[in-house]
Amino acid sequence: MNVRLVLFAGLRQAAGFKRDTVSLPESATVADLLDSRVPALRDRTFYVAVNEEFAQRDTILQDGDEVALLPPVSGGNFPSRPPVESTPCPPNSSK
Amino acid sequence: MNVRLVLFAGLRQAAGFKRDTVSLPESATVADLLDSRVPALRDRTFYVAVNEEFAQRDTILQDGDEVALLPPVSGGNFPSRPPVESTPCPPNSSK
Amino acid sequence: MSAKLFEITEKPLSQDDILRRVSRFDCGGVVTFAGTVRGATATDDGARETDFLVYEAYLPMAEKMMARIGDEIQERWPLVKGVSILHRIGRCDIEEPTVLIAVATPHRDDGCFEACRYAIERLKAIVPIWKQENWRDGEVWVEGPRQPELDVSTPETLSK
Amino acid sequence: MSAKLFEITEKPLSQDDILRRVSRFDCGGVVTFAGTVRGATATDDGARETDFLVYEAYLPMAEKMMARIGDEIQERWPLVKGVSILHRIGRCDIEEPTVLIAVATPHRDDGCFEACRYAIERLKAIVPIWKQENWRDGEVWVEGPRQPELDVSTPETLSK
Repeated sequence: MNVRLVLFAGLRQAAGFKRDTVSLPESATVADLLDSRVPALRDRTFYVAVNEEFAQRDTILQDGDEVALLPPVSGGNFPSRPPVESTPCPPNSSK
Repeated sequence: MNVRLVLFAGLRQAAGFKRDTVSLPESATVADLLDSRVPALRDRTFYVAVNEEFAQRDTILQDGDEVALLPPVSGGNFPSRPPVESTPCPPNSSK
Repeated sequence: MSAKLFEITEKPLSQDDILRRVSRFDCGGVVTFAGTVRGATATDDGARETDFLVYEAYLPMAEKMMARIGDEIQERWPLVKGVSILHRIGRCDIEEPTVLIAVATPHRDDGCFEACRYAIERLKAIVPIWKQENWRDGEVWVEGPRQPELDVSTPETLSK
Repeated sequence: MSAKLFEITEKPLSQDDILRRVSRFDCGGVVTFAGTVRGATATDDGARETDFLVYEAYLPMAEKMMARIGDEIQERWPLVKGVSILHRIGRCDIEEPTVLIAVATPHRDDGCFEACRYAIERLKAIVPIWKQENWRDGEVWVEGPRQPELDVSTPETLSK
């Protein structure tokens, strides 16, 4: 099956691309997609949306899904602080 | 001595005039002015400003003072309520 | 830059205008309160309709009291960088803003929401401006509740 | 009347425009929050200057999440009659508003201040819009703190 992957802001910059279409085996999860296409982002903090709804690492993907990688939104109040420290994997992974 | 008296909104309507100049004996107070010129307002609730500062019934007047009679400002939130009940005398009279 | 921060005016009020009056290089958050003319007010006896309002002010005391509210805010929320209060007089039609209050701070947690809320409560307490409600069948000058104190030097007492 | 209530746009934002979008016959209070571009930000290392910001959004998810915030407000403050959220994308210069949030209620005690405050906090939590700070000598995409949960169905958990 094929899913669309789309990246934003700092993640797009880090990965070096904005959009891609990725072929995955049936029943692949968000985690499978990340491991196969953007392993270099393993240490970044970000959220994932599947078809414009927040999702988890273990969310199962379907053919034609759009998967978006979303950096944490700036708090607005403390733009002078550096981006937060990296975390081992996207938050809210259900492990 | 002479002081200027000025009325607003409902008080102006009730008294039937907007401005007047009133002659008073030296050392007359706000209460003296009210008793001599607007006795009919005795049952209304209002505040008094002398030269644009809130004053009291026993504030002593000077020649040339401007005395303003100010209805309570509408709360804004409950304009549908009727104006408040009359009180025996202007608030904050020091008696 | 030379626009007044505390002003009574007969002209329609603009939220863009008041934003410009308080905007500053070092501010990232501005809260604006607009009091607008309600055409219908729910009451215990059902909806009551208003055709328009007429505002009357004691000038210049009203502007002086609005500036005093600005001073009070500065004392209570020292991070506030800009305050402006504009109020209409004369006839105001349904949905028109009759009062605008804007407060600017560097960040949104620096008191802009709280100070703006404070300002509208204080305005209703100490600024000599009155409104006349006009309906098809009459008009009345609206008066607020009696306040126990009129000593403006002690806001806490006043706001009780 | 047909203006969108939740909109991402490249055009400059207007406080008068958003007031019109939420104004209603039966409302007397509207609170508007404007997030504006700070040219200088105080930091532990002294003032830091910004030249301009560039915003990027995930459309249409961002508008969908803004509408969700409107729904959340309606649930929490049932007296609220109108909510609008507008956000710029693209380049924004110093002192320009980048986000406007307006909430209309019949009276000022009906939740307009609280709901507006809630909306800006939620926007920073769940609406996919990012900003790039630009200085004379560089640029950086600003990221916020990691949020423990990204389950948007439980706002209380999110806002912790």
